[in-house]
Amino acid sequence: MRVDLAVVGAGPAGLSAAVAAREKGINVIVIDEGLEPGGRLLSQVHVDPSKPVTERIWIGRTVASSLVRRAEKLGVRLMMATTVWGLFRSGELWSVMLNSGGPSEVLARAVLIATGSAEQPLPVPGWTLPGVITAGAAQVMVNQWRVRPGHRAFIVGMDPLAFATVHGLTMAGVRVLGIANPPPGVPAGDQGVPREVLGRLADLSHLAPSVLMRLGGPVSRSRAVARLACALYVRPVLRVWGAAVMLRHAVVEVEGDAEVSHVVLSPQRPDGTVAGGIRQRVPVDTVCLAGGLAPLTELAAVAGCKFTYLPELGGHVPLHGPFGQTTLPGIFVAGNVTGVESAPVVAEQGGLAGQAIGLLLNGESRDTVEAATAAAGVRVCRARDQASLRFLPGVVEGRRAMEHAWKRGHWDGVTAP
Amino acid sequence: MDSPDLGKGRPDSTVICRCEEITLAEIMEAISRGARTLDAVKRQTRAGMGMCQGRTCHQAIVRLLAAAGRGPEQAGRPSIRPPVRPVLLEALDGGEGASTE
Amino acid sequence: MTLPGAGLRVAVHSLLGPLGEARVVRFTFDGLEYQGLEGEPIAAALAAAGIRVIRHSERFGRPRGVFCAIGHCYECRVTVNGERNVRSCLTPLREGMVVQSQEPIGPGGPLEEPPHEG
Amino acid sequence: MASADVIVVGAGVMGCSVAYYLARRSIRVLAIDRGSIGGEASSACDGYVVSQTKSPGAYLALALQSADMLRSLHVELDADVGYRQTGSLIVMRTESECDFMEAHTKALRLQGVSAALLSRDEVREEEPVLSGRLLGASLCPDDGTVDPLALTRALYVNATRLGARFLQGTSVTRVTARHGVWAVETSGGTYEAAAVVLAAGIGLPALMPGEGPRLSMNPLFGQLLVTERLPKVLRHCILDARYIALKHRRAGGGEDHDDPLGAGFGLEQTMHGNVLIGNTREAGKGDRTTSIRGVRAIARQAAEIAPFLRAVHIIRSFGGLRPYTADGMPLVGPVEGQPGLFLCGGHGSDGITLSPMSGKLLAEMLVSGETPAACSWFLPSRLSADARGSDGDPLRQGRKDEAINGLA
Repeated sequence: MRVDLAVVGAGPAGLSAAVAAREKGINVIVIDEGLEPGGRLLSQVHVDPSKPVTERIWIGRTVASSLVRRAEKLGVRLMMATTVWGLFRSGELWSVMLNSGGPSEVLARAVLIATGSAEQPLPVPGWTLPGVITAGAAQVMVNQWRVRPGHRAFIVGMDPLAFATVHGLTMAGVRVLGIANPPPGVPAGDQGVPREVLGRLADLSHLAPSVLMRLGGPVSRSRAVARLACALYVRPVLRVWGAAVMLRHAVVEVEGDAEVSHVVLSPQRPDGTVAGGIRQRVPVDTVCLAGGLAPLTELAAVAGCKFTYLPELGGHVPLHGPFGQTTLPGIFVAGNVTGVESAPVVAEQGGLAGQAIGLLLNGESRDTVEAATAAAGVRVCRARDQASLRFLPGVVEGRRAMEHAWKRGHWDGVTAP
Repeated sequence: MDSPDLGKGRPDSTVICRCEEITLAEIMEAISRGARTLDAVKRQTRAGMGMCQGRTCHQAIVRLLAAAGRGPEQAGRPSIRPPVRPVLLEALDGGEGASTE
Repeated sequence: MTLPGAGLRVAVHSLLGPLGEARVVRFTFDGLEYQGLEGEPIAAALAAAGIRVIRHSERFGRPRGVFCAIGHCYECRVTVNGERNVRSCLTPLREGMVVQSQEPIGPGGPLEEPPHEG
Repeated sequence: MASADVIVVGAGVMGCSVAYYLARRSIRVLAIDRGSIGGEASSACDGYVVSQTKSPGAYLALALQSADMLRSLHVELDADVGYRQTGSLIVMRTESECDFMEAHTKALRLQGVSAALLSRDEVREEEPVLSGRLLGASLCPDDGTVDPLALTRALYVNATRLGARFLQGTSVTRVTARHGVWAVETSGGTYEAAAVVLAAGIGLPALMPGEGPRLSMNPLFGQLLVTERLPKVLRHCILDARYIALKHRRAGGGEDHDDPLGAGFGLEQTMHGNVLIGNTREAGKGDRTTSIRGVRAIARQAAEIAPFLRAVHIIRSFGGLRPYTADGMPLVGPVEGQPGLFLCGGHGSDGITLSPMSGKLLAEMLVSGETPAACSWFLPSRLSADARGSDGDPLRQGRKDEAINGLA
């Protein structure tokens, strides 16, 4: 099968890109291993009380459905339940290797890698027991599969995904008893350090104004204040959607025989070390680990893209230019694979990349494409400013650093075949 | 609810690589023996050689390497080879429609 | 419609609304018969049936279940109609599917039949 | 000041073996590697310990001795190196392959290799998962397989246990002799020792000091596929007669095959249950990225010879650069005219199999100052002789034949 553009990933970036590219008249296929298009949109539900009433509830599936309808109406081909296992150069084209029962490969003039991100590990002792799932898995189960993972849950790790998970589980009728830090120590990184956590809560305060704003709002203004507040803050009395927010406690172990039966909590000092105090055993049947997200870049790596390390964007990311062009002609990236951000930002990024790819494949000059995508660039920035969820605090600096790295590398000549 | 023998789980025996079941202690031993990259840890321990090919655990190993003084810039990117997901051999063979080369 | 499973389905949801219609199908897991919704991931049907231990690990023989639910971690792999190591979270349930848990294996064990004759 | 008695450059399976056997003789060893332990070819290869692919001669003798060592190495290394005496099967698909293998096994038996030809039915009985279309196979029950990673690691761990030190992530930039002491300049400073062993695989020629013989090393890239863990489905290591016949014909000056990938079929099940499927031999490849052509060529062969593999998941492809010398024979021994300089490398695709015996022989030579008869075919001095153009040397003609055999 031969196409102009093969998009790998049917999430907000991939679908938006497919629509934008197809609007330029080029032939587009979207490939994803999920059973239905939408990617992580299908499991996302957010409530943002700081937004106007009509925008407070954001349901990813609704966004996905409207994107899918537009894509299908335009004649974008969607190939679901299909895994891409490799990406090889094939003369002037790219071979996108598939494992489906159908065609074994798609030949494309351009490929957009929109594979999103992957959850990062939080190796709590006992984390391999059935009943321990990632925060993302919990959201998939209740919002997409519509199956409760259990009856009594505990959340480990405090980040946007963790609080979204508390909300999602609660809405589905799962009792969330609490949310605490991962165990201190290297494997979990600084996610187990209360004063680091407290500093980050500021970014979430709008999601649960009544409690987090009070705590995280003022605290966020300086690290020194955060440290002080953390030292003063002792009693875990905060509750978010009924779950105890245990800022100064860590889940040091998950217990169980064939499956989860308890979490073991230990009090912590502000620097994360486990204080000598009394440990608690809390009976639960579900534990959700929120370890954060990092770009899922495997396909860019096997294709041979150059990478750069930018922790502000989530780690090693493919070096890319303003349209999502990479160091390989014909290979583009968009969405979380370029740095972790929330779905509305990702969708705008995808739209920009798709529009640019469409124009480039139609033979437009780089200058023309730059001018034509200026408005889309503004939309990306606006979406970023208005985002309810910010996963990486330094993302703006990270994007700027990527711009510099791209220019420094003199990759501007690379566009499309 | 409180019990004195809590936390008996030894963190050293915590599994880091879930696929090949490689423990924290095994990874720390490889690092203490001089492994300085994800690939070196993998060869010494098999961490990252299983079904998920390291997707799930590699960030935890990067943190362990970083704590041993190796920055994620040098240690952090595993060598990735196709297939990026397990695939039936018959699909590799290309079947009827194979048109590469 | 009575939903198949052990009471873990989210039939109604104040934000997401009621569950869409789907045909109830039968499948077996390790020889026992269960019901699920056609086209849902096998892992969803297993979870709804209250089954959490999907396999046992190769090295230590420990129980494992669903972990990431989106195809990244391969923890929920099962044998489906004879094919080993199929991700139950990404494989749609069909009527009459034979699903089996995977137990520790190794070349030290008895010589078994090959998984498939091609 | 001397940093050690002996500096070993390269910590792949060969460098680790040399370090281990030297340390066992109470020699103070410092091993230096630009990357990590076994980070290059030693961790990107199969684990065949197979005699019946080789032709009779000194090379086969070395392989047999090394295989003998591998059988019991787990005892002295106190580690499971994955050695399993599985036996090997060389499968035949054409009449000409059968003819070739008939002559070949006859020659092997004269050197004590118990290779026997099996009929089509006997093959199915020995290895039920193989295709019914095979015409036959030759079986050698003494052959087996070893885990390259486990072997390299066990040699390394035991070397350190006996006092050897290893520097990883340290590049050697120059090796020179100064007043009877060898100086090894590295990215992390200069180290001195009475002797130096170069065991740097394809990197070996670049390290040769001074005016000594110019060595050439021709890397051949070998790609492999690895499957998911499977129940025990394979009893033997399986290799392909077409490829072996081809190698021998090519070495004898025959026409080149039309397959630039040099894809030959090989199959083994590791101690962990994964099946390794190999193997290409591609010339002129500079890096280790696998290619779709290579992957497909291997997959196609596999599906033809062992059809059950079609329905098995491949979890990864990988490849390594195998160090081949100009005459196909390894370099094990002292360098003429450079007292204290030794080489241990150029073992082609047989580095894993040959590592215990090569390391042991090298340690013996280094300590005793003598070259055992068993080593004469592998001494680096043969290349100096080439440089001097001693065409009339009867030994040289003999070695040429050996070299041909060595390609197996």
